[in-house]
Formats: sequence, structure tokens, C-alpha cells
Amino acid sequence: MRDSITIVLSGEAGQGLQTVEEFLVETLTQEAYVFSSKEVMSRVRGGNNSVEIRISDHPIQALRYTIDYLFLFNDHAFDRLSPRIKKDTVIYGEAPFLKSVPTKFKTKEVAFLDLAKQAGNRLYENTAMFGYIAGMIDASSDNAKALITKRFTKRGEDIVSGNIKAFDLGYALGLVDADRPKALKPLKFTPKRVMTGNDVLTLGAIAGGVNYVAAYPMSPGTSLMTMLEEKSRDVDILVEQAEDEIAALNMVIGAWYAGARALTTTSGGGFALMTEAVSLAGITESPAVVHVAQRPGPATGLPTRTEQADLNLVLYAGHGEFPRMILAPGRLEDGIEVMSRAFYMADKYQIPVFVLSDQYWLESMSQVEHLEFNPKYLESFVVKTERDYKRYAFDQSGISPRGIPGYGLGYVKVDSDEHDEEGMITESFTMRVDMHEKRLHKFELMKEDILEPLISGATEKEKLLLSWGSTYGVIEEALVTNPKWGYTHVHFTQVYPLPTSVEKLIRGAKSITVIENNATGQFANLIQMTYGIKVSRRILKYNGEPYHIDELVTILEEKQ
Amino acid sequence: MRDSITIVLSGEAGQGLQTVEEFLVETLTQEAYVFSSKEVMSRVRGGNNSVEIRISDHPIQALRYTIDYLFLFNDHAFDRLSPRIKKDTVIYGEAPFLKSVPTKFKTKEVAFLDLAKQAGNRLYENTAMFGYIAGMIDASSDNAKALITKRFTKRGEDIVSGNIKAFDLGYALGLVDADRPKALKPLKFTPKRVMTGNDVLTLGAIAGGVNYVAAYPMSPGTSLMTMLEEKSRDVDILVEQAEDEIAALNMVIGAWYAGARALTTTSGGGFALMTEAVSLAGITESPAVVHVAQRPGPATGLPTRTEQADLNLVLYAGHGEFPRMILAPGRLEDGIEVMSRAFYMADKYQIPVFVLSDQYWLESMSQVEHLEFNPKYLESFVVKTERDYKRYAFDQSGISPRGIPGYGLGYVKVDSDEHDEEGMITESFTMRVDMHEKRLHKFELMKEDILEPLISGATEKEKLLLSWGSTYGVIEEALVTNPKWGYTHVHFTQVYPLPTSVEKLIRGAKSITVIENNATGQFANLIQMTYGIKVSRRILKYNGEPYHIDELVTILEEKQ
Amino acid sequence: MTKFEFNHDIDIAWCPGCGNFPLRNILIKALQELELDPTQVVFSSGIGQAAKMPQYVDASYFNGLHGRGMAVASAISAVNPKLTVIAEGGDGDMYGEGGNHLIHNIRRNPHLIHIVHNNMVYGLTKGQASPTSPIGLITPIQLDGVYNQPINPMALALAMGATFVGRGFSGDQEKTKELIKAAILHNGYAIVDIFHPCVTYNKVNTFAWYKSHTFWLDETYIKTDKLAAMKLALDEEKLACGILFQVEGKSYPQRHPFYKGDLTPLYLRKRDPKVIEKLINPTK
Amino acid sequence: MTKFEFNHDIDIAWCPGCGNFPLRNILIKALQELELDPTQVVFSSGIGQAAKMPQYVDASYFNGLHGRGMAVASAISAVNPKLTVIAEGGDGDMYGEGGNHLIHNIRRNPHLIHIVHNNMVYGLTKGQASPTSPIGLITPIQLDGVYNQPINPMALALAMGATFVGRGFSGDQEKTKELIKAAILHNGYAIVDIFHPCVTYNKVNTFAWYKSHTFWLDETYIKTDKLAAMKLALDEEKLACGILFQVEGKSYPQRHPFYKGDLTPLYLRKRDPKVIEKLINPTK
Ligand SMILES: Cc1ncc(C[n+]2csc(CCOP(=O)(O)OP(=O)(O)O)c2C)c(N)n1
Ligand SMILES: Cc1ncc(C[n+]2csc(CCOP(=O)(O)OP(=O)(O)O)c2C)c(N)n1
Ligand code: SF4
Ligand code: SF4
Ligand SMILES: [Mg+2]
Ligand SMILES: [Mg+2]
Repeated sequence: MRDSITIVLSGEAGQGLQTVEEFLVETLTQEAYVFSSKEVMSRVRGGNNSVEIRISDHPIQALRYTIDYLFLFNDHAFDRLSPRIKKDTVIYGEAPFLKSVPTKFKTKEVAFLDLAKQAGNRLYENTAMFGYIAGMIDASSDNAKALITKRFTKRGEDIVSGNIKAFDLGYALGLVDADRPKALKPLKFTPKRVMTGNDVLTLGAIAGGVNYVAAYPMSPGTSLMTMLEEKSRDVDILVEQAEDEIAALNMVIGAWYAGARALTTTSGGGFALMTEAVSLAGITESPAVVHVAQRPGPATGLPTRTEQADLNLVLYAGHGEFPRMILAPGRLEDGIEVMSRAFYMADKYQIPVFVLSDQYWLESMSQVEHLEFNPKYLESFVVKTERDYKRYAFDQSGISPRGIPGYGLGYVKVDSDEHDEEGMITESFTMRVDMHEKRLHKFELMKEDILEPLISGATEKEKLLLSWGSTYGVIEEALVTNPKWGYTHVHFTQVYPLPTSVEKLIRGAKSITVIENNATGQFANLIQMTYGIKVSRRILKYNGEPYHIDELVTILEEKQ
Repeated sequence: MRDSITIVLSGEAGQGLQTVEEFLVETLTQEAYVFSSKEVMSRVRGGNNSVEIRISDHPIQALRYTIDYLFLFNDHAFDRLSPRIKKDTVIYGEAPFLKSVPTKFKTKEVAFLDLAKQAGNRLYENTAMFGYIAGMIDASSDNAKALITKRFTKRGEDIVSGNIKAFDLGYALGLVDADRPKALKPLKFTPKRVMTGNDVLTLGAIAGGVNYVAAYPMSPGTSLMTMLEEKSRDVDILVEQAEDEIAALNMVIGAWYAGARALTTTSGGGFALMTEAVSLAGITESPAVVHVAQRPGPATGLPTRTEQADLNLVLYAGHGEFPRMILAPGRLEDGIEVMSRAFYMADKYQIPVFVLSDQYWLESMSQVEHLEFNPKYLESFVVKTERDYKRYAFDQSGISPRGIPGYGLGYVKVDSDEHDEEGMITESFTMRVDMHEKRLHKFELMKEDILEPLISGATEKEKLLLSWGSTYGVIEEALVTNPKWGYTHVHFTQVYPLPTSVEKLIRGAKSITVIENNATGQFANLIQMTYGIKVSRRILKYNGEPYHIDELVTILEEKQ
Repeated sequence: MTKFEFNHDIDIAWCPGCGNFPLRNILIKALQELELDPTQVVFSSGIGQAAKMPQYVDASYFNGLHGRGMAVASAISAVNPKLTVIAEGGDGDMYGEGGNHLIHNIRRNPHLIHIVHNNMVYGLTKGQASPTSPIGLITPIQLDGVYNQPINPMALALAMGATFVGRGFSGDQEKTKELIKAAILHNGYAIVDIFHPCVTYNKVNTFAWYKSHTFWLDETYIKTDKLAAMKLALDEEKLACGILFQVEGKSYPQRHPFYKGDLTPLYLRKRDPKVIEKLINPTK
Repeated sequence: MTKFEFNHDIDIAWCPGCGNFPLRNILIKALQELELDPTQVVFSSGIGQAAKMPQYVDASYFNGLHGRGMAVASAISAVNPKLTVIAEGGDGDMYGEGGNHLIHNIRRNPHLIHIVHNNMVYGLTKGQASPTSPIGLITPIQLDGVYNQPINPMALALAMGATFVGRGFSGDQEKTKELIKAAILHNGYAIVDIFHPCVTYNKVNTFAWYKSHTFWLDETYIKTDKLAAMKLALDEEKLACGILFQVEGKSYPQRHPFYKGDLTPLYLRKRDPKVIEKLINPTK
């Protein structure tokens, strides 16, 4: 575990926790390593939400369970967090908010509201707190003030100067806090951008050429749609709110058919409704890009929390048999590659491609330096049709060239029944076998386009630790700080089909540990199924939270 | 392969092939072993359908590819069947129907229409053909005539006597057919009942206490609904045609909630639409019985043919993680056990139970002597509620007693969100873990209720042949006649969860062959995943047909 | 009267000032005034802020999937016609995701009450357009304003042949309570669409907006004339509240050949093993 | 004229005598008479006997899932508004399984023609009740006769705000052809419900039944009065054929903020990598 400090803000939905988070992270990203994430309840106002901001002098990509500094926003903000308090945690808040804190804990009363009023308006309270924290950790007040100015300029000069005053008042107090951490900032640091998974996926979709989105709102999948709607002012994207998820994927398939690069986004429950259409994409050989943002199920489950329990659903969605691809971003920057690549692969192989993320990965804020995109992924595989065009021609390449209606002299006949080369319904046994094998043969073709796993850690490769998706960061951090364990970390960004390149590695390993954020070990099962071996150990978590770095280190340390 | 003869009737939808099939099979079942099945196109009239009736002096449970006697009903009835003709096959028909048959094949003109007219009406044509075939194979004409009388009595005496006359005319000709087979009838034979899979499942559902059905028509799943509607005159069954499959499963879950024993029936595409509700059953701990009648996909695929390619779909349907059970009848009589047991297990464990059949199994006609049902399966696990009733109480038994609204003094609060014991929404991490583990723990409890596999063949158990569902009959027949191969056949009627009882057997085997009616080996994958071993060989078929006995014997013989 | 109320504090997940609060009061009062036995009342709802209502009324409930509350309700009432079944949810839940169950259950005329909290927006998912959102409403996904024709639930219900079509407004508590009571007393399907402000996400259709755009039908109104009701329903300037339409019709348990006048719930009908034996082995 | 016809024999999967045959003639004639270019015409259908129509008309088609023809059609026309898009299917397909897409697409007013073959029964699956089956119709699943109120597609479309609402009958070929032509020429969503006999499974709503229960609107009929149209639509004794209602309205590409008057299809709009670079690394 890296040297770091963990600050947690706790309050109600609507109390502005997120604003403080954004201010802090944006300020700090210019001078330190920072990572933040939030926990929210499934309600619009009230309840108890919290934000964790972790700061370090080394790169970090994970949350910590144990809290160093806790800021309470109201009188019922403490309870839920008490297991995360240790004896030197400092708990801040207005006097009444601290009442519920057991006396054994260290509290510190700060009258943020008074500071705000002093600055001219009780509404500046959060800014005063921001100032306090910035002071405590010695953040650049210039950077902070620039941000405040930028944020409030539209609201007028008074608001700007009021907020700055509140910030200064807080900052001054924070600077002299006796419990403030010793410097945690790296000596040399290139300022970085801070982004969420949602930001990166949005850009990835644009880099993949998305120009049509049909989706039905469902957390945490909705943000991608919302952000693409925002971006539709800069690039051509037609965004349509579908009447339900069934419509959404059928519309996406219809849109590809007519020449668009289309995307839908949803969560497990919404995706469950799409499964018939996934099969439609399978037999019609239609491209489709589907973003499935996981949250804990079954059914409505814990709608605002995180989990990795929809891998099976995505793997096997749809009746009958047909090829598909599943990509799951691990590192933040993978979001661009994964999402843009999804469009390319969908178009190239005429298959549904799934991007599997989760609430935690999407909503965490993390740092990047420079982002890359591959313009190749914009390439369109659509052909102009000739008069005698046959949509399902048996082509040497193994893939029938895909025309679209209205572009060329041919007709584009697409059928959900088994069909002949022209796209007409057939019940011929031999045609069935030929078409079915043509479709399934794409699994072979796709082998040349596999996104290889990220391999790190011990070079011996005897003690493997396998992972996929959002657990990447926390596992990396745990292993980088504990090379003594001797794990080789193999992280799969392409979750399906699994690469054959690592088959030898996996079959030859002495032990295989799989870490997942679910209760049954779905990826471990996929490994067993694919390679016909037994996984030695499954580390699983399924309470709705992501893994915390300290928790994971303890789990791994215990059984070494 | 057993000594048998294969008679095929080929014609259009609507030409009455099925009537001849039923007559023949019903007559023969009193004096010989018989098995029949049909192949129909996805249309209401026209096209080319066929019926195969296989007769033997030993028990049989499979089709044969090679045809001995082919009867054509029209001039375009031959073509599709030509690969199944060998040099001593005899092809019968009116002169014009035989024109399309290549001269190298042996044809025999029979003027069935003339016989019918002689008997008084051209409509008796099929009866004349029935008579001819009955004569050829020396079936009891008394039995046949009794059937004819029974069938036509309602339509008046003239129709009865006309049909009998047509039968006699055909019978007389058949008796003197020079190519008629040598006697194939067993010397001693107890008359048997002939039934289809649909018949048996219908009775099984009734024996399981079904009293509510909500379903949306989809072949081949519709028949079960239709037959239960017919039976609703004898027993209390409320049948409702749902507006779509989503409604169907939600209604079934609602019906169980209110105290019914409810069933839905569909095929893969319709089931795909139910997957969100499967997850609902998971978290609400609602019983549900879902019959999924497989047909070849993806999507609309080959709607009237057969396949076993929806195992994965049923295994992994629904987002999130929760227990389920999958049963698939192999032997005809298993339909009663499997379907009635499904209700019991659903009620006992408060889980969705899937009965996985396929077009071939459902529509084939086969023989049974006496059927058994287990009255235990009618047992209801519903409790009368007390005032302080909590639907999701943590009970010693591991299963929260299930009350229903209106029965008792308590309220029954059921939630698709994660919930507490009372059924109220919760976001407590610990409650989540407790509830999730309570649900998943049922996998452990269910171990005491596993339907054990049928094991037959070699006692050495080194060379395993694994199967599930409708392939049972054809594999058994192949192995019984070829003990030299040394296979031990392990047939799984309970497909999920897989029994631990055979783990040692499977892990210790020298070779494992899995036979399935699909293209990717879904059950073989489940075996690999469950036991962490590699399957040695997959025998797969996916053209829309079931396995034929001669075909399977050849495949198995080749690689011995 | 305390029936349907909890005897302990409950944590309600709605925003302060939300129209769902008065609606809850109205609903509980209606149930109390009709002196219903809470053990014989069942709610069925989907997902949304509105759909949380059953959590806050002490009776049985099935809180299922988004959009499917009506399907579940329909089966509950089919299987036990003696229960008072209330399907409740939001405009997105019931008219959007659940649209197909809406139209086909009107056709069934199930014996249940259908209450739709119409705030003209998706509340729980943070403010996207719902099927009733007015043209021009700016939302996170309709940045240039809603452009689809909003659904007209009253006209739709009438066109589908509903036998009870009513509309209320959470701001008019007394009248809306009476409306709900009438719906509960109706034989067969009764839809009650209830306007209520979402103070967080809908800044157009506010309390004041509803107040000024609605009026209540008075005693002179003849509620059995479908065309007249349709005319009222189609008027989108002045939105009529009250019972727009009500006629007698056979409800599901009266229509379906299963019940034949004997409304014994399914769970009380036991299957006789002897009958099964006869069906399974008929020749014996 | 041979456009839209095949230059070889085709095997049609309908029963002899089925109303789908005249419907096919009507449709092809309508397309020919409007001199449409077959490369610019796209059918979208679901599953059913009616939904097989696109197989038998030589043009592009997307023959998708049961009930989803409208969703696919809506996206096709959204993405390329220059195409003539025809969503076609049966009463089960379009009003049953596809009911939610029906109501919500009417709200969108997509630029497409919606043709529903209304034989009042599920043909392909062998005769179960469809949403338009009349009360009392005996089917394999409704052995005591249909008991649900049939859907009234015309009233429903009107209530939902459709801008073109028409009904035809395959037995009146000339008039039905003109009706389809008018629908094709309409700007926005046009629904055409077409009665036609299923000779195999519906022995009640036969050719003769349709003949005697329908009449055609004449020139004196004013088709812009919604209430008058509604009155006609609600009359289930004498079923009006022709254009029951038609008004001008902004169609989807005119309403959606995306197009802003430039109807260039999406496939012709290329994304500039420079713009992407700017969005991805804005500070550079
Ligand atoms: C299948 C599915 N799709 C989407 C969602 C996400 N979702 C939850 S509530 C809701 C909309 C709620 O709107 P409404 O029904 O109007 O209720 P309100 O919150 O406004 O009361 C949506 C889209 C879901 N839970 N399930
Ligand atoms: C999801 C799904 N459910 C059910 C079916 C089975 N199915 C095919 S066609 C059809 C009904 C056809 O009726 P209709 O649309 O009226 O067409 P018709 O055959 O009468 O022309 C049904 C239920 C299916 N293909 N897919
Ligand atoms: S979001 Fe709107 S509808 Fe939901 S609780 Fe808040 S104010 Fe009420
Ligand atoms: S079943 Fe009916 S609708 Fe279908 S083709 Fe035959 S006659 Fe026509
Ligand atoms: Mg709402
Ligand atoms: Mg029809």
C-alpha cells in the first residue's frame, strides 16, 4: 500500500459533496496523485452519501477503507462510516454534527457555516470546507481560486469573491490544523487531467465514430448517453431516448443496418431485456455496440452500488449460438481504446460487441496524462452494392461484405430466420449448416484481433493472479507494493473470446487466484471452462462496494 | 442398431400426414415397438413436411436416416428426401407423384385416390394409404378399424363405413405387396400407450399441481399451453394468454406470490424476453416454473426444427447471481417426473425451475406402459402468516417461510431491491451480504434433492459418454446394440446444478465424450467449468434435425 | 384510524416538498375511510420514486421490476379475486416501459385499481423526459427540449375501452381522495392518473402550473358518454379532473371461463391425486 | 411495370385463398404507381404470416423479431430520412408483442408507413386470439371464446396523436391501393390497418363478414376533424374504411434537433479525426 491520506466527506444527496470533491480533485491533480470515488444511495435527496478522496505521492488507483480525515455534513452522517474509523482518524464538523460520534473517537469542531456567513452567505459553506481541506494538505491556493473563479464567473462577481473569501477563511484555519498530514506531495509532478470512466468512454465512443445512440435511462449506464447528448453539439450524434430497452437495441441494430454507427447503454436489468435482440444481431450478422454498466443484482438489487456480476449474462445473452466479443476497461485510459475498438470490431466482424464496465469504474475520478486514439477504428466496412448484391454471400474472407439500403444498386435483404446468401428464408439443412458455420467461424477470424492481457508483477509466472475490468487498479497497487508475494498479474481487457496466447501460461501455472467483485466467481468459471483446468483460489466481494486497497492487501497477506 | 423398418410419409402441410401417422402408430402400439416423429416447415399450408414411423421387434427410441418405404403425397414430395434413399428403398405414390423420382430408385405406383373413390369419396385417400401400410406390415386390421370407427363416429355412420372400406381396399393391396417386410413384430408383446412429450409434460404439470398458466404462443412451446387449456375442463387451471413473454413470466411470478402454482411455456426467443423476470424471481425468492422448448436459433432461426442450443441461455439468464434448477427430460416417462418435480422444487426452494425440452422430444410419439406420479410433489410450502410475519426472515432451515397475501394476519412484503427481513428496501452492506448468502446458500441445500443421472452401459466406467435431454433414446439404442465399444452412458436429467455424486466418476475417466444437438458443446462446457477438466471429444449436430440412429452409430463406430 | 400507517418512524426516500407526500396521505386516508382490512390489500409496483409508495403504506406489496407492476397486479387479482389490488407507479414506469401491459390489461378489465403518479418526468433517474413530458421541456437527454408528442393517458384509456377513467391532482387532496375511493369501489379496471409536482426535476409543471391548468368536473357532468369524455380528454389546455368516464362492465373474474361465479382463490382449491391418477393412467 | 416484382418464380408460404395475396398485389401496384425506386425502399417487419410480405416484394428489407418491426423501422428512417420506410406486419405482431413500440412511435411521428394486416387472429402460430380477435371467437387457447375487449387500432392511433389514420380491406383492392399511396405520400407516421381474411384459422371474420361490416368514406368526409374521426373509429358495427384522419404535423426529422433541415443520411457524414483529437486532448 502506498503512503497516502484518505479524506471522506459524508452527507445527504443534494448537500453538494460532489462539488467539494470536484474542487479538491481538480486542484490536487496539478500537484499530486489523487483518486476519488463516491458512494450514493438510491434516492434524489436525503439519505447518506459519501465521497472519498485519496492523495498520495505515488500513483494510486484505488480507494482505502480506513479513513484519515472525515468531514460530516449533517447530524446523521457518521453512523454508516464508523467501521472505517481508527484511533487517529480525525472527524470534523459543526458541533451538532459531532454529537453522534462516540467519545472514543477524535473529533474536531469547525464552524464552516460561520465561516461562510462571515464571507457573506451561508451558501458558501462547502467552499469554506474546501478551503479548510486545501489548507490542511497545503494545496496551492492559487490553483484552487482559479477553479472557483472559473466555476462561478457566470453567476457574477459577488458570488466569485464571496466564495474566494470563504475559501481563504477555511484555508487559513486548515493550514494551522494540528493534525494536518505531513507533506504527501511528490517533489516533481507533471500536472495531470482528472477524468471519470464516463468521460473516457464518451470520448472513446466518439473516437469509434458513434453517430447514433438509442437508450433507455438506467443507472449507471445513463451517463454515457447524457454525455453523448452533450457532445452532440460538437459532433454529429443523433441521440434518441427509446421507449424501453427492447426498442433500444432493436433501434441500434436498425441504425447499423441503415449505415449508422450505433450504440446503446444500459445496466444489467435493461440488458436482460435486450437479449432477444442480441440473438437478432447474431443471425443477421449485424454490428452492435452495447455498453453494460454493472451494478449489484439480482433485479433492482442495489441500484447505485457496484459489482461485476453480469459477465455471465453478457457472455450467454441470446438464444442460439453466434459469435460475440466482450471488452472491459481496467485502466482509465483503456476506456478510449476499448470503446472505439468496439465499433471497429462490431463493423469488421459484423457481431455484437459488449463493453462491460461498472458503477465504480465509471464514476471514480482518476488521473491521465495524454490520451491516445486510433483513427483506424473510424474505418467503415460498408460496401456500395451492385445490382446482384447478396447480403450473405459466402465470401473468401469468411465475412459477407455488408451493404446498406440506398447506397448502391442492390437490395439489402436481412433475415432473422435462417436464410440463403440473398437473405431469403430457407429451410435447407445444408444451407443452415453453411450459414451457421460461416457465423461461428468468425471466432477463428477474430483471433487475429485479440486485445492481449496486461501482464505485470513477478516474471516467474508460476503464481498467477487473474483479473478483469475495474479491479485492475487496486490489484496493481497491492502487488506493486508487495512484490514479495511473487504474483504475476494477468489482467484481461478482452474478456471474451479469451486469448489463446496465455493458454500455456495458465495451464502451466502452479497456482491461479482469481479476484472478482461478485459472489460466484464468474470469470474464474470462464477460465475453467475455456482452459479445462481448476482455479486454485477465488477472492470474491459482493456487498456492493469495490475492493479497498487495505482490505485487499490484508486478504492477500493472510494466505501467503 | 435394432432390426427395424422405417416408413416415411412426405407431403404438404395440410395434406393429413399426421392423421396417417396417428392411425399407424396407434394401431401398431398394440402389437409392436414403434417410434415416430415429424419434420414440418414453418408454414400453415404447402411446402414439404414428412413423418417417419419406425417399427421394431425390440424397444426403440430413435429415428433412422435411411428410409425403407417412402410414401409421396404430391409431386414435390421427393426431392428433399433423396439423400435418405438406398437402393432397396421402395417409393410409393400416385403415378404423377413418382415422376420426379430418378429412375435409379425403386418406385411403386399405387392409385390411392382411386381406392378412395371406389370407397365412395376422394377424401378417404389417406385412409386407403393407411390401410395399405397396415396391410404391408401385417398390422391387426381389427385394431385399425376400431380406431377408424372411434375417430369418425361423430361425423356419421357413412363416413365411418366409407373409411373402413377404403382401409380394406388398401389393406388387401398391402398384404400382397411383394416388397413387404418380413415380420418384425415381437412374439410376445404387452400393448402400450403411445404418447408425445407434450402429452407427458401436460400430465406432469397437472401432477405438479399447476393451476395457473400465462404464456404467449411460440412454437414448439405453445402445445403445452394448448393442452393445459384443454385439461382445464377436468381440473382447475386458469389459462391466460399474455400480451408478450415479459408479461407472461411477471404474471407467473405474481400468481405464485398470490398462492397459485404457475407455469409459463415458451421457446428460446420468448424466453430471452423473460430473463429480467428470471432475475426478479431470484431476488424476490419467488418460485416459478418455466418450460423452454428449444428450437434452432439464433433469433427466428428454423422455427419448426430441433436443437439443444438454449442451455447456456437458461443457465445464465438474468442479471446478478441467484440459485436456479434446470431439468431436461430424456426418456418419455421422465416428463411426468421432471415437470411435477419442477413445481415442488420451485415451491420448496423458492427458486425458478426450468424444464428444458426441444421440438424433437416434444413432438415425437413413443410408447409407455404405465406412468407414475409422485403425490409428494403436490405438497404446498405456503405458510399461514402471523401478525409479525417477515417474508425474508433468517430461518434456521436456511429458507424463509413463504406466506401469501390474504392468508393469515401478516403482510407479505416482497421487493426486487435488496431488502431486509421484512422486505423493505435496504442499502446496508451487511444486510446485503446476509441476504445474498441466504439466497446463494440454497445451492447447498438443493444438494439433497438432486435427480441423479441415469447410468448405463459398460460397468468399467473408463470411457464415458455424457448426454442430456432428448438425445437419451438414440444414444441408448446405439450403445445397447454396440456393447463392444465399452461406453458407459451417463445421462443427466438434472442439468443444473450438476450432481457432485458423479464428480469422481468424471474426474477419473480415461475419456469423456459428450454428445449434443448443438454447434458449440454447451453441456461439454458446463462439464469443463464444473469439474475443471477437459472433455476429450464433442459430437455435435446442428442442422435442425435430431440424431438418427444409423448416423450416430456410424459416427461412433468411425472413431473406436 | 391507524390502519395502513406504521407504528414506528419510517425513512421516506422522497425529496422534501415532493408531491408524493400529499399523495401518500390521500391514499392512506382513502383506504382507511373505506375501512379496508390491510391484510386483504395488495400493492404491486415497479421502479421509480412513485413506485416506492408501497414501502410507505403498511400492507402487503410486490415491488417488482420497472414497468411490470401492472402485469404482476393483473395476475395477483386473477388468482385471488377477493383481494383489493392496487397497481401503482410513475408515468415512466406505467406509460413508458410498461406501455404494453397498460393497453392489454385495459382489454382484460382486471379487477384492480391503477394509480399513476404523473409528474411528467423521470424522477428517480434524474430528470429525463417521461412519456407525459410536455414538448419543450429541457432535460439532460433532451437538451433542446422534448420533441415527442406526449401521451394522453385519459384518451388512450378511453380508446382502449377502459370502464373507469379518472384524473386527480395531489394538490387537491379531498377531491383526489374521493376519486381514489370511487376507483376502489369500481368493478373492474379503474385508472387514476394523478398529477403531482416533481420539485427537483420538473421546473415547468409545478404546483402552480397544475393548479392553473386543471379544473374539476362537477355533479352536472354525465360520466357515461364516451365521446363527451373523449372530447374532454383531448382538450390539453384545460385538464379535467374527476371521473371522466365510468360504465359497468364485466370484470375479468366475471368474464374468464375459469371462475363461473365461484370466486374461491386458487390457493384454496386443492388438487385431488385421484383425479390426477385418472388423467395419467386413464384406462385403469 | 416490373419493379418490385421478381424476375423468377417465388415460393410463397401463404395458404391458398389467403387475404395476403391480394394485399401483396395492392402493395406492389401502389409502389409501382408512385414510381418509387426500389433501391430507396426498405421494409421492416417482424414475424408472422403477414410479416413475410417483404420476402415477396423485391426491395431491401429487415425481417427482424416478432413485434419489433416498428422499432427497427423507426431507427432506419431516423438514420436515413431519404428512404421510403415501410413497417409491415400482422395484428399480433404489431398490436400484441409490439404494442409499446406502436404507441411510442406514434408519439415520435417518424417518417414511415405502418401497414398492419389485420386478420384478427394469430395465423402463423395456428389460430390463437390476436389483440383484434372479436369476443367469442373460439381458438385453441380460448376454448370458450375470446373474452378480452379487442383493441381498436384506429381509436388508439387517434388518441395517441397520429397524423394519418387509415383503414383498408384486401377485398377492396383499388381503394386500398389508393389508401396506401396516400399513406406513402404523407409526411410523418401513417398507419394503415388492413382487414383481410385468414381462411385457415378465422372462420368468423371471413371475406363476406368484412364485406358486410365495412364501408368506405366518400369525398364529403372531412378528414381533419379528430373528434369526428374518433366517433367513426369507436363505431364497431359499421367499420369505416379510407382515411379516417389526416393532418399536417412536423415529422421526426423535422422535429429532432439533429437534422436542422439538412437531411443528409448518417452514413454520408464522416467524422473528422482532428475534431476527435481536440475533444480528447483539448488543451493541446
Ligand atoms: C428495466 C429497467 N430500465 C430502467 C430502469 C431505471 N429506472 C428506474 S426508475 C425509472 C424512471 C422513473 O420514472 P417514473 O416512473 O416516472 O417515476 P418517478 O421517479 O418520476 O416517480 C427508470 C428509467 C430500471 N430500473 N429498470
Ligand atoms: C418473441 C416471440 N414470441 C412469439 C413468437 C411466435 N410467433 C410467431 S408469429 C406469431 C403471431 C403471428 O400473428 P400475426 O402477427 O397476427 O400474424 P399472422 O400470422 O396472423 O399474419 C407468434 C406469436 C415469436 N416468433 N417470437
Ligand atoms: S425526484 Fe421529483 S418526484 Fe422524485 S421524490 Fe424528488 S421531487 Fe419527488
Ligand atoms: S394462416 Fe391465415 S393468414 Fe396465414 S397464410 Fe394461411 S390463411 Fe393466410
Ligand atoms: Mg415520473
Ligand atoms: Mg394476424
